[in-house]
Amino acid sequence: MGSDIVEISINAAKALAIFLMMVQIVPMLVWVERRGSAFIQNRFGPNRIGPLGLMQLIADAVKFLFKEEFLPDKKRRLLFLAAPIIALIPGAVAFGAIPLSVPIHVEIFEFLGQSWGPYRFAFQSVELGIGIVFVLGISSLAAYSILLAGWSSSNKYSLFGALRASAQMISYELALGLSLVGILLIYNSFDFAEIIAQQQGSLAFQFLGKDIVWSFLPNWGIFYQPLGFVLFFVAVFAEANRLPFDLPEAESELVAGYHTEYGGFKMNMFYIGEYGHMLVSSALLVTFYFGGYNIPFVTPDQVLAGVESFLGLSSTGSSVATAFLLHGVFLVKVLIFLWVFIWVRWTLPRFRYDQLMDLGWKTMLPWALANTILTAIIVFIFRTQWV
Amino acid sequence: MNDSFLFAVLLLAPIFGFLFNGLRFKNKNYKLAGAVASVAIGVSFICSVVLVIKLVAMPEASRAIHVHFYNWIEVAGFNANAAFVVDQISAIMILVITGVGLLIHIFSIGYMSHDDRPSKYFAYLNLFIFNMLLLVLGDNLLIMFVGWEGVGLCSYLLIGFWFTDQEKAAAGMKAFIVNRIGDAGFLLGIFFLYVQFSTIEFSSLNTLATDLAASGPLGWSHPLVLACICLFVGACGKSAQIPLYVWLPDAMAGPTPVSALIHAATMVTAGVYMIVRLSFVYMAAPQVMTIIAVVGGLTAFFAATIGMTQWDIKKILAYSTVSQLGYMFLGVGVGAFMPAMFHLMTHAFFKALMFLGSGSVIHAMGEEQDIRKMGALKKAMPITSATFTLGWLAIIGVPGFSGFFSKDEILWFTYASTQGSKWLWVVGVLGAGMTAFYMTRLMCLVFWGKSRVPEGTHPHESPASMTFPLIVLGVLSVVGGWIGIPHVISAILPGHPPNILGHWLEPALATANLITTSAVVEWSLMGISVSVVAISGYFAYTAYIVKTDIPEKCVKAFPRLHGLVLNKYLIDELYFGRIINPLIDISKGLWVYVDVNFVDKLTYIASDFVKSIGRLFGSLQNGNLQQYAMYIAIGVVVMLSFILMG
Amino acid sequence: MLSSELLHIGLNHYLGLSAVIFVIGMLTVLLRRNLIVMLMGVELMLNAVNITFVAFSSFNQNMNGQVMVFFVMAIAAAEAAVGLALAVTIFKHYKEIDISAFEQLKS
Amino acid sequence: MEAAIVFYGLSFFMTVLSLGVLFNPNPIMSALYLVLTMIGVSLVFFMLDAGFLAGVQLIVYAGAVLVLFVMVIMLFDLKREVYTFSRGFFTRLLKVFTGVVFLIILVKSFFLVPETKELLNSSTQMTTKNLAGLLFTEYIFVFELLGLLLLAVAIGAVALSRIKGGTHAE
Repeated sequence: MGSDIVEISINAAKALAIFLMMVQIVPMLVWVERRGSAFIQNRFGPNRIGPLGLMQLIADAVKFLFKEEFLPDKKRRLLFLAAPIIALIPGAVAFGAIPLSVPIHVEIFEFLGQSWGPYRFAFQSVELGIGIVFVLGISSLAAYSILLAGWSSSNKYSLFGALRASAQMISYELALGLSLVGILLIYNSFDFAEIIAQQQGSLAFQFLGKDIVWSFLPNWGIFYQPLGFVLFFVAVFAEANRLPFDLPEAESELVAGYHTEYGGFKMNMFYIGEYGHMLVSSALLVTFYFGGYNIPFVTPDQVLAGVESFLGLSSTGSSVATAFLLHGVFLVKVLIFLWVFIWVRWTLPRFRYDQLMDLGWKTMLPWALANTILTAIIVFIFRTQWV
Repeated sequence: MNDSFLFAVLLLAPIFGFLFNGLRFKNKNYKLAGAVASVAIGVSFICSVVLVIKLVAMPEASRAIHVHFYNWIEVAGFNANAAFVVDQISAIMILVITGVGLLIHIFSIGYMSHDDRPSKYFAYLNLFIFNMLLLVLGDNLLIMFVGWEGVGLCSYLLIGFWFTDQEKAAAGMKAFIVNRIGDAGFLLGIFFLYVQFSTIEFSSLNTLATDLAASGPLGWSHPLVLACICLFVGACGKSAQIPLYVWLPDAMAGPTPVSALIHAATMVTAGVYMIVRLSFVYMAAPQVMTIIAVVGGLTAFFAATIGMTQWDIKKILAYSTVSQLGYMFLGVGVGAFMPAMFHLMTHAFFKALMFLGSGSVIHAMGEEQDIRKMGALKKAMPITSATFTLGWLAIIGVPGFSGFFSKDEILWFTYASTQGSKWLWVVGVLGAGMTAFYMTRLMCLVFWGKSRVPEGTHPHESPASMTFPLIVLGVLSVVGGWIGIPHVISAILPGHPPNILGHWLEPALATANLITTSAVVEWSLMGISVSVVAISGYFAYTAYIVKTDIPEKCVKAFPRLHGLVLNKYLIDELYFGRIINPLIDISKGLWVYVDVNFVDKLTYIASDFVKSIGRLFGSLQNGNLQQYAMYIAIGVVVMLSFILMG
Repeated sequence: MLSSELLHIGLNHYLGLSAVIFVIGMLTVLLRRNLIVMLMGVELMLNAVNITFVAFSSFNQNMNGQVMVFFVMAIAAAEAAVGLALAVTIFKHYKEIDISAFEQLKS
Repeated sequence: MEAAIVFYGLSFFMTVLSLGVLFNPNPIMSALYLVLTMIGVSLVFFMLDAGFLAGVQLIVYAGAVLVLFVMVIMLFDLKREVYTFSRGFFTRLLKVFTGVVFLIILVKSFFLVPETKELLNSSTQMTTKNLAGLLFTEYIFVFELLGLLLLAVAIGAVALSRIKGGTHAE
């Protein structure tokens, strides 16, 4: 966590802030979803309370908090109550492991008669060398909240929803993991920061020992892994149980799936979990395929130099300014993807369950394998010193 | 070419043919089966020829090609290698086996054209050739024994080839069982030899035996003498000598080419070959050689007498074979190893020729074997008749034909060797006379005289695939003898042709001491035997062509003697009455009284005991998985504590 | 007495933890009647062994132990798949998942 | 000091959780305890500087294998068991006794292990790259064999669960 009181307290505050960021993005997303769907379906959506209906969120929150609690029989109560809380955990923990911007470097400074520093604060809750494996591992735990919710509800629709959800998540986790292998092969690392660092500047790669630079394209992962991107994108939808893969809560068949029996704030927590999942997915998409917090064609060092010369701040100040600037870039990219999630939801119809499984096992998995092998071959050819 | 490669091809080509035909044994395409089998043997034949050419190119004293493939058995000092050798003796054998075998394979293509299991037949035939090659090429007694058993097996399979016929199946079994007696002797002989010399390799056996013999005469109970007796019992079984000859006439139940190949040319001579192979060992046991000579002479004589009375063409030839084998044993018994090998070779030619000829006749007559229903086939089957005539001239020993040289050589040794005797010579000459009689009788009744062919049968000449081997064998029967001309004859011939065979075999064989006699004695002995042959041949011609009532008169004059001979001296009946049936009775008694009442009860007690213990421990095995897991855990705990305490 | 021996976490501490978990897993297999819970006991045992592997690997700076853990995981996954398939089959037949159902399979 | 606190806390929770697997009469609760134990094992791996294995442990065990367990249990809709433990007082006692003896022996045998070195935190040898290197060179044959095994298991599991019987009988 840190070596002295300042570092520890700042790190703790940082972790809390990132968790709150994830929680706070949910109401905004709910608003975007409702207004966005209305826009797509050519209606108004909630527009009465506050400007543009923004106050609707607060009204909803208040309503959720004051709703009557209803619980199933005693035997399953513990799990019934635990399920929504568990739903929050994977998204929150996983989001904490993703770097949201460049680390901040703080020079030595005097405070309360003591000398502090120098410090290096990463723009994320925890820094892990094996971040990708960690995120995949944590998000694979998401199935439990749905399973527990479905089972402890003592409701056959809920149980069906839960079973469907877990089968679906296990099936698509395979394609998800395999589609990432191509990225791992190309960037040679499990570390998010390193992957992002390799995506800065213009598209540059080695071909048979020669350096080739295409200055009209940013150096993003999608240009190296187009097929991997498509597969990952689809798998992420299935993992987040979003349309067109929202079979666990298909209202035409299962009332509301696993959260049929949930109401009030508990249901809201499921929403937070789902949107958290979307947030993590978008962040991963951006990190792997769209350069993370990098501004296209520009490296973070160039940004730092520009900020220093333009604003004339101290080194600590310019580091902070650069970090927040790049964080803004990251957020913009993530928000674009969040909008894509919502856009897709209100555009595509739902799959049938057998179609879902066929797609997962018979299409995604083989293509992900093919992508892996193809990437391995190409990487081998390009990296080998043939002469 | 590499020696081991040549050996491998020589041995494996027949195995390939066997596998090819054996794995598609239900196929009825006799042409393909026969072609593959013949080509396989042809390849072997070519290899044999190459090997013999290489052998000829080697210096005389060390003419032998040894090949060692791998160590076959290695147990506590006992060592048997998969090693093979070609020397002067086995060179002749492989040429005969593959050469005559090739001709007989070709003959079989025509002969088996109407059979419904030709693939099986050719597979067996190829397997036989392989085993026979093992037998003659083996560098030690154990390899030879493997081949020995293998040819026995093939012989059994082929005699009983038409096993749907009860009699033929029984004939196969008889051959197998009689051979078992001989094989037991052979195996005991190997054991004795190993006990004595601690080796089973031929070359070292021969040297060691010669050394042993030099130290003085050996008693009857010496292991070497016992070994020689036992091995001779084996040879008796395989080569159909008294008292184990009974299977060979019955073996004629098999297809005729099989009779020609196995029961005339190759397998039955294995006993002779074995004794020749171990000639130095036998020379160390002269008393056994005397036994062999007496047995051979008696066999030659008695088989010939039986041959005079038979009516079945193949039976006559079979007894003739037994008789001729008797001559070979007479030869080896008196130390005439070279002449025995010589006779073995010429006999292979002319007897194979005659069997194939008889096969051609039987084929033409529609599976008829009784010579009383033949006659005057000369017109219908000119080639068969002509070639058969050559075989006839060879076997009765007409001067100039192959049989004359070899048989005469044996008789001369019988007379002149220190181990021979004049009485044996007399028996031999009488046998030769009878041979002339029954062979001439056969010729008269089958090819000459008046036709007694029944209505409806139309004898015809056989196809080219059958006549071609006949012609080749006919030529060989005539000229085969000229490679072993005795020196007295060569002395008067222009250019003094050398005794090629004798010269060839000399370094590899032991030789008997001969009494020094003058050439006059030799000429006169030859003259006596030739005139005996001529007289009896003329008598037979008279009796069966000119005055056809003579045989009946003879039969009427000695009815009991004729009956006895016609029934083969009642030997089979004797065996059944005195040996086989008592054995069966004793076995039945043992079964009913001893086995059921005593042995079985004992085993029941043991099995009941085991059963009750099993029931006790079976209760532990109650199907409860967790208890099994507990046993495992307890076992692990016990073992770990032992390890930690210890 | 809080000796430095106890506070200094060494190899033996990890091995002790794995031993405890292993024995609990073993007792689960031995004592529970539910087939699926028995399978869970097996998983516990496998994981206890994995802990020893990784502990030895880390303390001896030898990577081979971790490779073994990798293999154990793969085999454990396979074992769970087959075990659960068997459990499903048994359940279909006997309508219960008690291990004693297997006793009826004996002849 | 911190390491000791973390280790002892983790060990305590893992022991309690695995005892929960053993004693809870409700299979679903057993399974959930097992999930938590697995997460604990993953943390132990993390403490032992085997981060990659920790992640794989999460993905494979917690994320896949135990989801299957929970799913199967839910599918069967197993109730709280009346008879949780196997029959026979004596047998039970013997089993527990065996377990305890086994534990004693195991712990005793650990002191046979020679004195261990310090856990080096930043070793150059213990990277994921080296793990992969070993896996694809020295152990490549075993690796391929495992692939075959998994294929066979996949086929076998499908075949087993397609057997008709019980509710699916015709």
